[in-house]
Amino acid sequence: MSDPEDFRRETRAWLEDNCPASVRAPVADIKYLYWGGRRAEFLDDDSQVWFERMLERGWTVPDWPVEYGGAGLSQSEQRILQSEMRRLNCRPPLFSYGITMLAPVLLEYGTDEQKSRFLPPIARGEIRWCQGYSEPAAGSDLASLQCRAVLEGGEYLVDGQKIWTSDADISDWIFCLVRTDPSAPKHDGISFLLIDLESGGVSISPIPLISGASPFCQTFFDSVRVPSQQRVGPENGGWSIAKHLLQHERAMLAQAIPGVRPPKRSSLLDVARRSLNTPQGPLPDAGLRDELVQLQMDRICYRATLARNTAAVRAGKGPGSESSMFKLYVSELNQRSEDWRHRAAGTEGLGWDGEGFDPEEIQATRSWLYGKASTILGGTSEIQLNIIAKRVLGLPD
Amino acid sequence: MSDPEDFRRETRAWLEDNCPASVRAPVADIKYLYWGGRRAEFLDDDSQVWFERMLERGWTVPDWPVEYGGAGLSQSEQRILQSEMRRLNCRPPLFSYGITMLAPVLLEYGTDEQKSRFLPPIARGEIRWCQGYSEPAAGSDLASLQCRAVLEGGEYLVDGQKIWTSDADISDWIFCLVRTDPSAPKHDGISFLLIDLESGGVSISPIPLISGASPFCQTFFDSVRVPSQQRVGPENGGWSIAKHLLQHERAMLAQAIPGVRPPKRSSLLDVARRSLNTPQGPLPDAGLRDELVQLQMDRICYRATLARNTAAVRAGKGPGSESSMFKLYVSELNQRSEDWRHRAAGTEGLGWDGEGFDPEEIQATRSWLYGKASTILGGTSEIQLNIIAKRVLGLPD
Amino acid sequence: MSFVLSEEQELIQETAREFVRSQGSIDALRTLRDQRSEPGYDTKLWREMADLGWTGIPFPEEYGGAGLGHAELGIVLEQLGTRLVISPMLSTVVLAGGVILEAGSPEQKQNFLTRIVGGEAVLALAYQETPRHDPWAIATTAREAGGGYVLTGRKTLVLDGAAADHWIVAARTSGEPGEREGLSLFIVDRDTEGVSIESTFLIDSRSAANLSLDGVHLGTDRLLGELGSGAEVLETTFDRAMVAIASEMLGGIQEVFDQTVAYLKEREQFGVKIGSFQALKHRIARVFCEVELTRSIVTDAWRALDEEDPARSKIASTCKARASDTYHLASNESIQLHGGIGVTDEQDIGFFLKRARVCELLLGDSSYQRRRFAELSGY
Amino acid sequence: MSFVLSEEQELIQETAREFVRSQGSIDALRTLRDQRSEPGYDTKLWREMADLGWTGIPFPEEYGGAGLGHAELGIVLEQLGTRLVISPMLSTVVLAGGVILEAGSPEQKQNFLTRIVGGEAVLALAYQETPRHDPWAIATTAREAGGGYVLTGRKTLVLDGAAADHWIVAARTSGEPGEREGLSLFIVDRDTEGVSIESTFLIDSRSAANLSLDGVHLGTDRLLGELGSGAEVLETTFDRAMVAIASEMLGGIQEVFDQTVAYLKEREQFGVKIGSFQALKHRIARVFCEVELTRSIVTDAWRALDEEDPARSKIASTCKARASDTYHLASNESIQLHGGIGVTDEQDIGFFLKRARVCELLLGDSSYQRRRFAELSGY
Repeated sequence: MSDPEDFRRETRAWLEDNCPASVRAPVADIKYLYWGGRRAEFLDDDSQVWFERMLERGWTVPDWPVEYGGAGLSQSEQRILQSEMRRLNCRPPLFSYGITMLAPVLLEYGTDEQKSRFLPPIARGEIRWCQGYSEPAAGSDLASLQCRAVLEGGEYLVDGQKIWTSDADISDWIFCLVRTDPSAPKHDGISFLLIDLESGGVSISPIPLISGASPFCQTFFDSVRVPSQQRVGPENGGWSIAKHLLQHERAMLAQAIPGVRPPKRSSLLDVARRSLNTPQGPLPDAGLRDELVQLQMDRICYRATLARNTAAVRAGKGPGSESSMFKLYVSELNQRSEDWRHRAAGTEGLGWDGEGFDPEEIQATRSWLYGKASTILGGTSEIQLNIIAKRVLGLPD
Repeated sequence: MSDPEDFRRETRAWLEDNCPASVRAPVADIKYLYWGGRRAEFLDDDSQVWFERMLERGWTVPDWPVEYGGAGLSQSEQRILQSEMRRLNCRPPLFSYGITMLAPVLLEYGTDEQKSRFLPPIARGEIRWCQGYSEPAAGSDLASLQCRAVLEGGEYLVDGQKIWTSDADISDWIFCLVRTDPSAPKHDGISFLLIDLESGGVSISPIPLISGASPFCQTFFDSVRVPSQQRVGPENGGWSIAKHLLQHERAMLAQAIPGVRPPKRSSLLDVARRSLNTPQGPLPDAGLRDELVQLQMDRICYRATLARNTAAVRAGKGPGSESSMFKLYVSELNQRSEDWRHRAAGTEGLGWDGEGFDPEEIQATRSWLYGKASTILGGTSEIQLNIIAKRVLGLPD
Repeated sequence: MSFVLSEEQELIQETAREFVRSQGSIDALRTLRDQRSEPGYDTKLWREMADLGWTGIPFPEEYGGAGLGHAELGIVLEQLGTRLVISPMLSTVVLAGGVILEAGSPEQKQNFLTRIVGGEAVLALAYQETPRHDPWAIATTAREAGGGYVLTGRKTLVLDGAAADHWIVAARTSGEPGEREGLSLFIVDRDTEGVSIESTFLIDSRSAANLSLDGVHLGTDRLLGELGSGAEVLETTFDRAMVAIASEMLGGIQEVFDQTVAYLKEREQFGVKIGSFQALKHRIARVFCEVELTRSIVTDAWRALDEEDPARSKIASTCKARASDTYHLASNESIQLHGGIGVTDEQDIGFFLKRARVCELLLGDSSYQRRRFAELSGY
Repeated sequence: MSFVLSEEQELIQETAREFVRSQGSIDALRTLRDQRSEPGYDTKLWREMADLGWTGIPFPEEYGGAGLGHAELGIVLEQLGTRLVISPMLSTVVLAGGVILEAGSPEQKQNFLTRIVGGEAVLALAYQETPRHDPWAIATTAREAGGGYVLTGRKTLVLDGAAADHWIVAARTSGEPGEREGLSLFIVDRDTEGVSIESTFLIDSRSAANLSLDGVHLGTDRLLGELGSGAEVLETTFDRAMVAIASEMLGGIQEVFDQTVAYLKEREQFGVKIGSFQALKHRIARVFCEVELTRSIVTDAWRALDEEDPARSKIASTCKARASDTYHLASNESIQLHGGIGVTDEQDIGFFLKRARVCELLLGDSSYQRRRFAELSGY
């Protein structure tokens, strides 16, 4: 292993020489990153140049073994690379659920053959993956999933339906939880399958939300044949993989994705100042003013809680029990903020589309509506409250 | 039966001749009514005159049979008497839980001997009764009561403890729910006993509340001997009596008691005007002002709900499901009002007793604290919510 | 009207319920949204509503109306609210019609009310200029000139303003924006020179317009009511319109609530109906209380308007505030209790949520209503 | 101080925790309440607190103090809050001591701070005149006369005002009640002619006083700080005192919360622990979130004061508002979840509820703090 300082110097020099200027800026939304896949398109030429240069060094997945397309970087080298990329504001050259979600599962539970077959196309951005967990009747109670897979002569016959399969309509393969033993206790009859979405019998339809079009899809399986080699882990041993993945997903949801920075929005105060036509001084609507203070105070308290948690972790004394409330609180706080913003905007926020409304306001309206999902997806607030009551407070079942 | 108009005319004439002027005004608190009992004292001479005159006519319990001390009035005569008493603002000559709670039980479930023995002293105000239902471990779950009564040679031996026995320290007898069969399902092992509080083994201690002294007591039974003739209803048949009584109690709690009118208090607005030193015009504290509006609006909506309920009942179309929320909502609304009043009063409301504070403010402070019980006693808010969910909305167990 | 419907009112209610049911689910609304055809409502349906006499409920018989009260109007609007039926009832009958009934000359009434009742004309009230309801903030001016008036200004959120045959425009004949005094009302015909229309499409799939008035010349006969007396007319009309909107909201609230209770009884997770979870039971029981209170205050507001109760403005504000808060609560709780399916467009809840927000903001949200209540109460 | 206690701070915390535990339950408070002996606190306990160095925490070493920060003071107050220990810490060390530290002359500091640190003097700050906190509403006047000042006016809620050896009185040397400018501070000794004391007994079993100043003559040496600069001194002191009170509140909040969780695990009804009822679980989990947020903001406020963060006034208001709301929520939920026993004097909750209300109102409740936050934020 090379000297860290040498590695940092060389990395910095290489990035400065090879990262095109236009890629040294965040994109406004995760969808503008390069996700790869059969139908992939680059945002622009520089993004392609950047991807190809990074791919050549194995730096699309720098910590993976070289044999699977990575660069075999050590943890400390990986951190140096990340910090140097942050220094230059480099976007990740490739981003996908294959990298963030499937690969850790394959590296831990996959056979050598599965790793060799599936990891390199992820590293090279050739195959785009999506997930298939939830079903219409299996939401908070995910383990009650019903999508059936019956083994017949070396193949699973898959029948059923998945929901909230993000980007399924533009993905190539799906990793899925399916029921392989309906007679077993519900956690013990689940397997983890990899399914090519071009297989016969697969159909996909996007799900419009109350906020309009969405990345979510429903994915239907009608007698889809899946070779048994595409099962990861033992038959009926899929639940432990699922738990692993869900924890990972929750952690990811809480993190900012490097290279993505949502466009700056008007502050809540700006919105109120505009709609109340009060460029400065006290807001003339005492009710709105009081609610705005409450939102700001709540955010200050929440940020202080995050900071307390970070400090405790750094000092080796945490995370404390406060971390159990983050998902619950921040999703509700954001929801309240979006709701206030939208209400405070008054008629400015009543446009659905078309003429007569500021695009930022239309966006804020969609964001208000989309935000209603934040207290549901990734574990409803009710589930979070159950968890706090049980795990933190130790209340009996 | 006499002609109703004759009866009304005669009643009116008699009341006008016989009801002393000073008794023609409400008292400020239920405790100032005449409750009777071994240690009874009259508020004043006129109250005694009034009681004795009414007693002579059987009008302390006008609808009871004459043989038990009543006047045997028909329902319509009873209503005429009540309306004539209201017309003159006559206070009831005698008020007691014996009349309002025990007597209906005795009249329905008691033997002739029990009625002859216990009803006349109630009618004559000689014996003051209190109730013994709740126990420290049997609150919302009243049927889990543990106070034991074991039958031994024609006597029950009673051991245990009752709580919230209002006025036990100034009462003569108690009517009690006791467990006579510990092996039966909890509702099926309860009996209804009448116990003389002067029996050996009874001890009583008042319960100070967070608001100060209170009418509530704890009553302890240590091998208290109770003749089996003092059981009302069959052995182990006490729960149906209890249910009857509790419904009756809830209905009573919602009614105003004739002859009692709490002293007029400053309005919420007056309190805020005083503490903000703003005799007129907009209140300078926008937060308090907004909360005050909300309280007033809530009360308007609640009163409209009561009126809607009354109208539906009158029209033979009710009561509708709205009636299930009355206890829940009014107790919480009053609690919120008391809390606001106390907070708005600022330092004026911080006095416990002694110098430096207006007696009305001290009273408001006690009332704020005492009001914390209103969402607990007579069925907690949580029990009310359970009832709405089950009986009104039909949600499954 | 005293909380219990009369036989005649029950008949009106039953007719409206049947009419709305015969329209089926709120898919009609989905279609209107996706097609976005002018004029923004179903003209055939509007015709039928006129034939049922609903356009004439509040107007005297001399103009072809039924001469009924706010209760009858509210009963119909409540039913329309259960399926979010789109129609110009609010713009034409309640707002514009209400203003004309209150302030119009005999000729104006004869001319406009008769056509409203007959379903022949759609009218829109153009008063709002600021993003949040603030009726005295009007800056549009009406300058006297050449034996008539010249109007200049800009109006927003003119409900059904793009489809309207006539607009009633509130403009300032004296005073400064923010003052209650100095407002006057004018009737402006669709093709009047100097008016330009920007048609807008709202989150509740309804149509509204922004109007620009650029030196619009009007004759003196276009003045509606006394010069400078616009504020009183608007106030009276707004009180009635707040209750009318709240009546529609009540219908939506009850529908959302009933659907949610039904879902709690039907949806299973963890092997049981989710309605058996006590935490959800208590939450929905709380919503139940709010729904009942809302029903009571809406009904009481009908009474207050019909009896001309001196407290009717305070009751109208209470009614609008309560309906806004309950619709917000009921629709948001409905989404949360439905879980993932609740945020999909396939479910109806989103439509109720969006309509709830529009209704909330129309004529002032609960923050506005509380402030108004305090002012009316002198504190 | 950055959210995690240093070793020294942990030691202070441990000492305070042990001290408070050694006092036993809050029965000591019950006794103080029932006996109502002067001076309204336990002098022996106060002596011990001084011996532990707590009276000197925020004061420089030259006056015998420990020269520590707001974090250390907060750590001690938090522990005192867990058992509602009554002492003149707030009146003498935080309020009066804070004012003298901020504005006193070297002689005044030497004289008063040394005696405060030594536990030899109790001081009280007499500023409030209106029922609700409104610091510039002061009407008490200090008129210049005969080479000194004559004070006339009335003060209320002077904490430990009956026991104090000296009062610091805020009075108006110019301007009108309601104006921030024109306030000055004076040190008044106990036996000064013209002062009359009305001792009052509060719901939290603490003692306060109403003071009447009837032409009280003071020499110029009794002026504390610059003439007319009282408002800045008070503001700085109030920011610190708000955080100090919130620290005490945090201790009470945590204690009430812990007791409630314990009760939910212990109390049985319907054959199960009541903590197994999901509706109660969700409610107490909500309280948990508020408790955690309160702990965070109190800790952050210590940091902000010690680092002189430019946002410290806004953080102090946030901290006081949050602590008030959480204490209110936690104590009220505690009573409700305890059921009948919760309203008895035998249980401790009532004491916390009463203290919560006093703390809430001291230096402004959350309605006041929100208004202040908006003003500090310029909106």
